Amino acid sequence: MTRMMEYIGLDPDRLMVKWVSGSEAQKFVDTVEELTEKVRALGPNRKLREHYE
Amino acid sequence: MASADKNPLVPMLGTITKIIDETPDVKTFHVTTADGKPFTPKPGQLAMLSLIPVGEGMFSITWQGDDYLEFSIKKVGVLTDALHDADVGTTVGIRGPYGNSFPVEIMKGKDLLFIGGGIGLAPLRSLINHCIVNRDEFGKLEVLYGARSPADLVFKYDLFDNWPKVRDMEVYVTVDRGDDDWKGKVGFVPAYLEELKPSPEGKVAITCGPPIMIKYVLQTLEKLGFNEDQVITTLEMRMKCGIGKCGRCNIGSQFICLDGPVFSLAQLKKLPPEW
Amino acid sequence: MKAVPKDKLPALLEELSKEGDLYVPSQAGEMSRFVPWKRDVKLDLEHNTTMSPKELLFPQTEVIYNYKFGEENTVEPPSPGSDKIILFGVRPCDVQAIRCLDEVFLTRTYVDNYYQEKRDRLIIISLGCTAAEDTCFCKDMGVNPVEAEGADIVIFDLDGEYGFEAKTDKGKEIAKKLSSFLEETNKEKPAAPSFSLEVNSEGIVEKLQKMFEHPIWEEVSQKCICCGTCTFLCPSCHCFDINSKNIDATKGFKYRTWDACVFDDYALMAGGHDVRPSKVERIRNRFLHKLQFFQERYGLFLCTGCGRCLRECPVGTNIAAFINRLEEVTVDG
Amino acid sequence: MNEITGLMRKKAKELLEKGVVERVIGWEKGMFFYSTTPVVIDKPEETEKLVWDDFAINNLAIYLLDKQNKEKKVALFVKGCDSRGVVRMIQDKQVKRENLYLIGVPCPGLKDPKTAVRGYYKDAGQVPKAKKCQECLHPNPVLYDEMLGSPVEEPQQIDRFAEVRELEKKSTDKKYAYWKEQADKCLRCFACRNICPACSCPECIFDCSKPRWLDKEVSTVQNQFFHMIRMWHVADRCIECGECERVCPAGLPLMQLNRKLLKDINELFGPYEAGMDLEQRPPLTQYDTGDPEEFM
Repeated sequence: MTRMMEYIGLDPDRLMVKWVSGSEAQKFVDTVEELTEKVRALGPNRKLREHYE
Repeated sequence: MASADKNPLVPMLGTITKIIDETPDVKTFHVTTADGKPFTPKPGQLAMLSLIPVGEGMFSITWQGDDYLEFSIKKVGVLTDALHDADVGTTVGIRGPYGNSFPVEIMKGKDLLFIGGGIGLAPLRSLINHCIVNRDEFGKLEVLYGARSPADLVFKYDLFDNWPKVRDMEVYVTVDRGDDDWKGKVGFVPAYLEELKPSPEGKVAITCGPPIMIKYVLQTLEKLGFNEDQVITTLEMRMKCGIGKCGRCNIGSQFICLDGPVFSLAQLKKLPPEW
Repeated sequence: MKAVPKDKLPALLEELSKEGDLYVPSQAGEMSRFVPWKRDVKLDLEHNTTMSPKELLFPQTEVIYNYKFGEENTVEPPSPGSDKIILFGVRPCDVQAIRCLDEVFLTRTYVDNYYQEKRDRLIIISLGCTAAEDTCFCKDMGVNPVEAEGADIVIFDLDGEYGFEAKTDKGKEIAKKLSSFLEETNKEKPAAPSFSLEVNSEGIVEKLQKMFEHPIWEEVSQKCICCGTCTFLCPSCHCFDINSKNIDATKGFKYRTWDACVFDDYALMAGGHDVRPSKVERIRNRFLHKLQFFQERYGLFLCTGCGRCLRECPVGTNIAAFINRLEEVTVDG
Repeated sequence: MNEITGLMRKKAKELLEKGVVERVIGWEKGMFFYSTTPVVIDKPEETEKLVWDDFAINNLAIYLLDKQNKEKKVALFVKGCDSRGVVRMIQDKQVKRENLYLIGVPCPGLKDPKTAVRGYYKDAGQVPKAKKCQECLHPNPVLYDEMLGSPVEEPQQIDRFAEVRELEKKSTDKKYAYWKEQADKCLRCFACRNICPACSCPECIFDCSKPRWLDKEVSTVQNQFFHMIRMWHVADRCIECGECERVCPAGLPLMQLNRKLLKDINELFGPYEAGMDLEQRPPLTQYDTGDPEEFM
C-alpha cells in the first residue's frame, strides 16, 4: 500500500498499517500518537482534495 | 443572482407543512412556499421535489389546497427514504408544474371509471377530487382500486369514508392477499374489472398502477369493448430534468415529462411498446 | 473571396483571441480536443478532434446551482459568463451537431439557461472539409461538408492560404476586425471532397418505424460492452444526469453530467423497474434516437456522420454499417 | 482466406451441428480492412462469418460474463491473453469450465485498429504491432480443449516492468503531477472497466447508488479515486492483456497502474503471473503467516 501511495505521488508517511491486538492498549495509544506526530510534522494534505471556493 | 423563476432547473424553496401516514411505506406530504401555494397545477401534472442535500425526484401531484400542494410518496429509494424521515418544517425544493394533464374537457358529461393499483392511485386522486369538486360536470364516478394487502391501501379515509358519500359515486376495493380482519374482496385488479363488467357506453376509463397491472387492465378494457380513445393512462419513467432535455424518459420520440405523463390508449399504440 | 495567407494565421488567431476566449483544435497526447489558444499551442487542422467541441457549450460536469442547507436554506445558480466564446476550426459535422443541440436546449417549451447563455456568446468559425477520412459520412446525414451551414464564418484550405467567408452578422463583425489580415484571392471555393464511405440514409426513418420488434437489435447489440465511449465522444449526444454533492454539512451544489443511454442505470427507476433492462433495448434506443426519434421530433438526424464512434468503439460497433444493413431488411407493409 | 480462418469455420460449424455448444464466440470482419470485431454465432450456417486476421485483437473472455452467455454452453476462440482471462474467471467461479469449449489460436501478435484508422496506412502489412502485443509474454493459449495451428515461439526478452521502473524514479511530486494530468483526461466512459476480463463483479462498486461511493461528478479527484480503486480491485487478477489501455479514448496509460501492483506482488511474494494455471491461487487471496507485513 505504501509503495502504491508513493507511486501515485502521495506521501507514504501519511499511512500506517499496524497489527494491534485488543489487549494491547498501550501499543494502540503509542501507535496513534506516533502517527499523529508524523502527520502533524507533514502538515495538511493538499493532494487528492477538491478545492471549492 | 440570475432570476430563479426564469430558470426551469432551479427550484423554489418550500416547507413541508403536514405529513399523513398512509401505509407502512407511503406518506402524504403538504408543501407550501413562503408565498403560499407554489403554483396551480392541472389534474395529472407533476412536480420535481427535492430534499436539497439528498436529491431530486419527479412526483405526481395528488391534490392541492388553497395554499399547499399534496404529494403521496412511496418509500423506494435514497430520496424517498430521506423524505420519509423528514419532519414537518423541513425545507424542500420544488419546481414545476410539468407534463400535460388529464383531458378534462373530453371527460365532461361522461361516466368515469378510475382503475388504480398501489401507489398508482396517487396521480388519479387529483382528477377524482377535481371531479368531486366539480361534481355536476361529470356523470357517474366509479373507483376500482387494489393493493397488495389491506395495510397497503392508500387514502383509506377517501376510499371508505369520503368518496362513498359522494353523490352517484361507487368505490370497489380489492387486495391481492387479505388478512384476518379483511372482509372485502381478494384478487387482482384486472380480474375484478372483468368481473364488474363495466359497460363502455358513455364512459371513459382512467388507469394508473404498476406497469404489469396497466398492461392487463388495458387488455381487459379492450375486451370489454372500450375503444382506444376511451382509455387513458398515466405513465412513469426515470426523469431527471422534467423539461424534455435530459433524454431518459422517452418512449419513442415522446418525453413522459413533457408530452406525457397522460396518454390515451390510442396515442400509446402509436408509440413503441416500451413502458 | 477573401483569404488569409497560412503564415499569417498565428497573427490572425492572436488578434481573434482579443475578442474573447478562443478555442482551437490541438493534439494533446492521444487525445485531441479544442483547447484555449495560446501562442505555443500546436494547431491540428489536419484531422477532426477526438473530443467533440460540445464540451465547451455543454460541459461534461456543470453546476446548476449552489445551495446551502440546515439553518439557512438558499439556492443560487452560478453567474453567467460574459466573454465571447470563439471556436476556431470546427468541422461542418460538428456545426451540424450544434444545430441539433440548439433544437434540444433552446426549443420545445423550455429553454435551458446554461446552454443558452453560452450559445449566445458563441462564434463558430468552421473549417470546410477538403478531404474526407475513411470514417466520414456527413454528406449522407444531411450535412454540407463545405458550406457548414450554421457557422458564423467558414474558412477553406486553398493551399497556401485559407479562404475566409463570413456568413452571419456576427461573423461579418468579426471579419471587419480581422480585415488587415485578409486579402482578396482569385481562387475558387473548393469542391466537396469525395467520400470512400457511402451510407444510404434514404427512407430509413419510415423503415425503422416498422422495425421496433426486429431480430436485428439482438444482433447489433451482442458485442456491445455498454461503455460510454460512443456517447461521450459524439458531438450531438446530449443526455444528462443530475446529482448533488455536499461540500460540508451546510453547503453543496447541484450539477449535471453527461450520461450514456447504454449505461446500466440510465433508465432504472427507484423501486427497481427498468423499461430498458438489457443492452438489446439500450442499443435499440440509442440507434433509434439517432436515426428515427430525433427526426420525428426535430426533423434532423441526430447522427452527423463525424465517424468518431466508428473509430473509437472498443468492440467495433458501427452505426454506418448498421444504416447500410437496413437496405437488406424487409419489413411488412 | 488464411488457413486458421478455414479451420475456425469448420470447427465452429461442427460444434454447433453436433450440439456440443449452443453458441460460438469469435471474430468477424467489419467495414474496414482494419476492423475485425467480436461476433456471436448461434447457427451453423453463420459460421462463414468467422475470421482470424491481424486485427482480431479483442479479448473475447469478457463475453463469458455477459448475462446472456453465463448459463449457455459456449465455444470460445482464445489467444494467449483470452485464455488467461478465462482461467481467472474459472478460478473466481464466474464461469463453469464444463460449459466451455475452448479453441486455442496461437497468436503472432496483432494490430490495433485505432492505429490503422484515418488513412495513415493503406493495408494491414504496414500497420505496426499493437503496444499490448509488443509487451505480451504468452501469445500461446494456456488453457484449451483443442488448438488450431502450431504454437508460436514465446518471447523471452521482454521487461514487462520497464515503464513502471522509469516512473518510479521520478520524485513524489512529479509522480503526483503525472497522475493528476492523466486523471484530468479521463472521461469516465468506463470502457476500461467494461472491457476488462478481471472486472467481473456482477455489481460494481462504482455503480452502487446506496451508498454512492463514486460521485457522478467528473473531476480530477473523482477520476483519481476511480482509477486507484479499480487498480486495487483488479490487482492480482490482471492478466496483462492490455485491453483497458487499448480501448481508452483518452489514451490513459492504465497498464502502468496495473503493472505497478504486479511488480510489487512479484517482489513481495515471488514470481507471479495471473491466469497462467488453474491450480495456482493468486497471492492476495491466500493467507500465510509468513506474508510480508509491508503489503498491508
